[in-house]
Amino acid sequence: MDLTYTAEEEDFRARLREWLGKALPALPPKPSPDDWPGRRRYDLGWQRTLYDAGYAHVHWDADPTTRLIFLEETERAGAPYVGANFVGLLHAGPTIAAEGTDAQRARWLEPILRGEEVWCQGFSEPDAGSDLAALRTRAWRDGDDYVVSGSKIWTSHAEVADWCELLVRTDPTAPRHRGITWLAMPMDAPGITVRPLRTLAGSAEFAEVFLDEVRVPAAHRVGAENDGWRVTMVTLSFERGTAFVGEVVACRRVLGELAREARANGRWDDPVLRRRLALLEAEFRALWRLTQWNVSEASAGGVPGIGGSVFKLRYSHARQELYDAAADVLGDAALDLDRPWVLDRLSSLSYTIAAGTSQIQRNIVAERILGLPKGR
Amino acid sequence: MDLTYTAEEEDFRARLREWLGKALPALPPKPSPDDWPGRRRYDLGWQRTLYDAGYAHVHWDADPTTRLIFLEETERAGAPYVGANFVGLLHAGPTIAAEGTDAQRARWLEPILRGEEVWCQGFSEPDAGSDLAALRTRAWRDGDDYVVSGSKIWTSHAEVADWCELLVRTDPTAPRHRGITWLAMPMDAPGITVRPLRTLAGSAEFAEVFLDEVRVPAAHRVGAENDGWRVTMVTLSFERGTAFVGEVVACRRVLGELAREARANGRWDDPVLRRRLALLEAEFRALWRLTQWNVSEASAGGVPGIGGSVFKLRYSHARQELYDAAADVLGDAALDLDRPWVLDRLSSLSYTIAAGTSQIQRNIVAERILGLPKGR
Amino acid sequence: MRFRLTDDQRALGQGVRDLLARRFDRDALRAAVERPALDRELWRELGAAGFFALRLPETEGGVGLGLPEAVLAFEEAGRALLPGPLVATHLAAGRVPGAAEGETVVTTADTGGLVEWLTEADVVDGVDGDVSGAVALRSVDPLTPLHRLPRRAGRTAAEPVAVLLTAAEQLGTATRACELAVQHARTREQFGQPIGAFQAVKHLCADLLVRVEVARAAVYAAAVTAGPADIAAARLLADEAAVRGARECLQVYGGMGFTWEADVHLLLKRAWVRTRRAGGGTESEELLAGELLAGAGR
Amino acid sequence: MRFRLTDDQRALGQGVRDLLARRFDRDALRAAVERPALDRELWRELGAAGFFALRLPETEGGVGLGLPEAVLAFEEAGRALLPGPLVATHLAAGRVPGAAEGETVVTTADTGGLVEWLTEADVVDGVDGDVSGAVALRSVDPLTPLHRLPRRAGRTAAEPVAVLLTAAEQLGTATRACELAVQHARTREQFGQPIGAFQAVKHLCADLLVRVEVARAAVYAAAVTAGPADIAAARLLADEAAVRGARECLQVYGGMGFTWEADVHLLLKRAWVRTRRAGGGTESEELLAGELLAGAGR
Repeated sequence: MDLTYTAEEEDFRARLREWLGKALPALPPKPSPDDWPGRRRYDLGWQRTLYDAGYAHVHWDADPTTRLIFLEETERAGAPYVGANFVGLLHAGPTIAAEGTDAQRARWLEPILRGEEVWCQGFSEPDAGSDLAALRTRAWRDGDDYVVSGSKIWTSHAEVADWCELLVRTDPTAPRHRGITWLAMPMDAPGITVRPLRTLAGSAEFAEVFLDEVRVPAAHRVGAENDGWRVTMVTLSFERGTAFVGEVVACRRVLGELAREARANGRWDDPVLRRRLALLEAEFRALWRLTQWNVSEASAGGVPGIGGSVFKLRYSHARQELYDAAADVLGDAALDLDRPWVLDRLSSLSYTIAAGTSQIQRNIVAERILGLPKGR
Repeated sequence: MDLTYTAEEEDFRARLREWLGKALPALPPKPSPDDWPGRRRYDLGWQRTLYDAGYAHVHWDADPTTRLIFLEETERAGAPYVGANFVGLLHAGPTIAAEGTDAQRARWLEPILRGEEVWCQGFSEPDAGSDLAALRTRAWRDGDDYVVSGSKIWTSHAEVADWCELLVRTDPTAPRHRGITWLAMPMDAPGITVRPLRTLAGSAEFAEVFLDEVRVPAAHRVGAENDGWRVTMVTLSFERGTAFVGEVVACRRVLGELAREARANGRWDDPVLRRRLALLEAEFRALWRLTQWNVSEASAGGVPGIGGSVFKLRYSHARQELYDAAADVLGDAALDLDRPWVLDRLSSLSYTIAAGTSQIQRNIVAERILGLPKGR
Repeated sequence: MRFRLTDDQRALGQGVRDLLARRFDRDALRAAVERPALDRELWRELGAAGFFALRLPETEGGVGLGLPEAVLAFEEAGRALLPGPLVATHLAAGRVPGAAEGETVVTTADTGGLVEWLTEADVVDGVDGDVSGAVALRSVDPLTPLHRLPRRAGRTAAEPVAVLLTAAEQLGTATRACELAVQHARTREQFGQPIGAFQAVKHLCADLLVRVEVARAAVYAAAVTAGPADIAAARLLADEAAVRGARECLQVYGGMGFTWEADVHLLLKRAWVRTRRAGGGTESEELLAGELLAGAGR
Repeated sequence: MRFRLTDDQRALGQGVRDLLARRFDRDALRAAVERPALDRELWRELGAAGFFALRLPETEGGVGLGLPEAVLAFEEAGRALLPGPLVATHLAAGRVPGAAEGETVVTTADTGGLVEWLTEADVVDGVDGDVSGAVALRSVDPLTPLHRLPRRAGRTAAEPVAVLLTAAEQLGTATRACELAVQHARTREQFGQPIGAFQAVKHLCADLLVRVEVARAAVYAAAVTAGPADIAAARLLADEAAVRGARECLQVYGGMGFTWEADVHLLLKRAWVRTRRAGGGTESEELLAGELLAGAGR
């Protein structure tokens, strides 16, 4: 067991840090949260900057440890988040890389890396959330096209995306997981309506996407027809333990800020609050170590594990605890949306739900790691 | 809503208190926990004392509020527990009263009330715990007798019982709940072996009972053959919210003692511990009020509710919290079995398991009160 | 001892529920979210129905009922998420002209700190009515405008009736959270069955109910005894039932619960606001600790 | 960064596991419960295997390994519920003659308080070896005899290595609790299927594993860094994983878990005993709080 980084890794870190020190001050001002075109421009601009500096590939080709360092350092330096590049870099891109044809890779990968095209994700549907395989958006073949009708939900950046990685049902008679196909849908195709979806935090980070006989060329299908479930899962399982690196680094910073705030406003003297923060410190130290553990295992094995469910179960809960503690530090100010941490507290509520509820994650841990039988 | 007692109820309480003041000092010394014959004598003696004073019927005929007062006052006064009379007074007796023939009632009820006969319960089996209907102890008819073979577990007072209320399977081909019969088995019948069952608290409060072709006269069957499940459930649902009256009174006393001990040893100055005890105070105040609520509802409606599951879920958890807090008050002494509360802490571990695990109770609450569908 | 609702009490609770169902149903709630202002007409209707004058003696033009009835009314208000400084106005009835009738809207500022509905209120109780220095917050609850006032003088103990009525509102909100969760669990299907058929969801709902019923017993009992320790206990349990209830309702709702359109967040945000009122958390805990120690000699 | 077991470390852990499976299997454990005495022969065997001398330099006759290897060995001891003052003897190796070899059994009395295995030990560390005034308790853990010593002088901070090795033992016990729960859930049938097919049981087991794995990451990392804050975090998480793990294992076991014959209670009782060792609870919490505040300026 070794927690020191190799000379090579430390070198990567040092060069990255130095580069960030120069690159970040040159960034344009951050757009406001509801300025979607501005956000697209900003996020793509940052991706282009990374590309030019040779860091664009880090999510795809780099060793997990290198990726960990990249995510840790960019978060520490306050660099922009992956933002509008999320789906392209972290899901659609890797899927195309793994399952696409040469022509598809040539068409789609480079624009993602260069920060030229934005992807969004059309997986969830109103009636297919935890049970994703229940999706009902239909597609049927018509000449060289698929014709798609249905609706998708929880789609980020739909307003400004160029492409949507879309799961559709092409064989309604097949078993649930069998009749699904993966398509790359151009977002400017006729028949697409995007409606912003307001969350309980008051913002419209997500959208609903309604599809009314949208034509998608069959050449945009990745993988075989009706093989979309496997195509998608290949990429989901690509996760190498780095999904939450930046967030854990950020949570540890927030915890320090909470301690300072509590000392400033006198609440630090309450042992109940102080020890609660101490337990969170223990928690996030451990979550950081668990991240390093999962990354090291992934580096060594090359085979992605499902330890991600263990991590997500604990982390999503810990994040909610963190912001509940923040509310106690703030006192009355916890009701003021203009104070730091208050909106984060609202956002934290989604963590035990999104990307697989805690209930689903516990099923996964119990059945796939512990080998307990599936319920009847 | 009224929390004051009627003049009649207050009168009952005053007379009971006065009587307890005289009766308790006349009690013989308490036998040691492993002196079973002594415990039998002591418990039956107390029951006889109650009988002579006119209090024996209180569990059967009294209004639930009167029963509440009886249980509250006897606990406060430190009167003996129901002990060896438990099954006779609180389960087998009411079952016979409700479902027995005139002859059966005449034979069995009076000796229970007079403290002359001890009953034990033969329901659970090693493979039929939460799933009681899975019981496999077999009985087949042979002339005027049933012949019974199998084994029972978690039987209290088996060593000194005269009778066992026994559930046996008389029709192995019927649906699970249909082929069960209720028998009164004399504990001196040949073929019965009683083996003490040691608990994690180190004591042998329970026993296993092995039955090897034990003959039970068919005249000892209560209710029809194969109707034993219904016969049993009639009595289980008799519970009128008074099952834990004495225990809640006792828990509130313990909480006060914990506060005093904590002040004496200095731990009261730790706000973490102090507020934890305060939350338990809130908890047990509420549990006492919930008891009064359930009893009042039962008094008014006559129809037993299933609010007992709500109460048990919360109470069993609260009791464990109480004794965990006791351990924190005790500090190092929490590891000393000779200190008060330490054995109680061990015993409290059974509360979320015995008489229906918390998991089963949550099913009951969700399905029968909230109307949620049964799982497939 | 008859610790259960009398027919009259049941009728009173139902009456308030019916009034609110008629005048502040889900559509009205959602309209209020988009345009948060006090409905003065509804306020007068509540006044006419005796909501504010409930505990005023009949000789003073009140309804002449007691704390238990007030608690039942405020529980319904909490269940409906009725907005406005209801507790303060109720407490001002008979003291501030027009409060009993719902003509005058009264909010309270205690000795400073958070003030609900400051701009909309006609009268501010506490801080000698001096609200200079009040700063508007961007309130987390769209249905509770908030200001912050500098604290004055030594803070006095919370008014027990206000603490109890807040607990009653929390109880109502917790009840609503349980109802919503159960309703969703019954109807929402995933994996080919209602999600309420899965033990994980089923048990969340059961725990919701248990917290509600324990809090209910504590709140109703405190209404009968009016004892400060009973009130403190009621408040702690009701705060928890409301906040955790709304949180777990959100978990049952899944993604839909995270949307603005679902009502779940309104329950949670209001419950959060109420936990900050005087008498919550540490204050009630220390009161109970003192009571526990004092009574331990019994 | 290669934060994973090396082949050597894996082999070392497996070696200790094999030794204990051979010399202290379940039968031996249950025999020890009925007749609690130190198995001196096993103790010497552990000494011969390097259990106590693991961290002593080779120049001093030790194995010359580090804290990570010691943690792995103590984790196995905790998993097997191996009795005896293992931590104290390990810490005394090289300082107290015979400790490294398993010939001398050393227990620790710090500055007073609880002392494990006082009567059986050959040497008592701390309190200048003065054990007058020691009073035997009736120990809750049948496998850990306890005495209580009057406290001396000002209490010093806990020795970090002792705190960490205790955490390692707790981790092992938590692991065993998880293994037992899963095994029982797989084989015990009720309602016509293994109880592990029910979500309620399944989710208990999942939570058990999560607590184990989080504690494991913390304990192993603390072994690598040897930092006091890392050790405090590891101890808090391992204590919780062991105590709650044993509790929830008992819940999965149901009635059988409440029997003396099942091993569950032995896990819980040992976990309880270890939580009382120096460095647990408040002590580690306050250490971390201080560290958090000090580092907050970073």
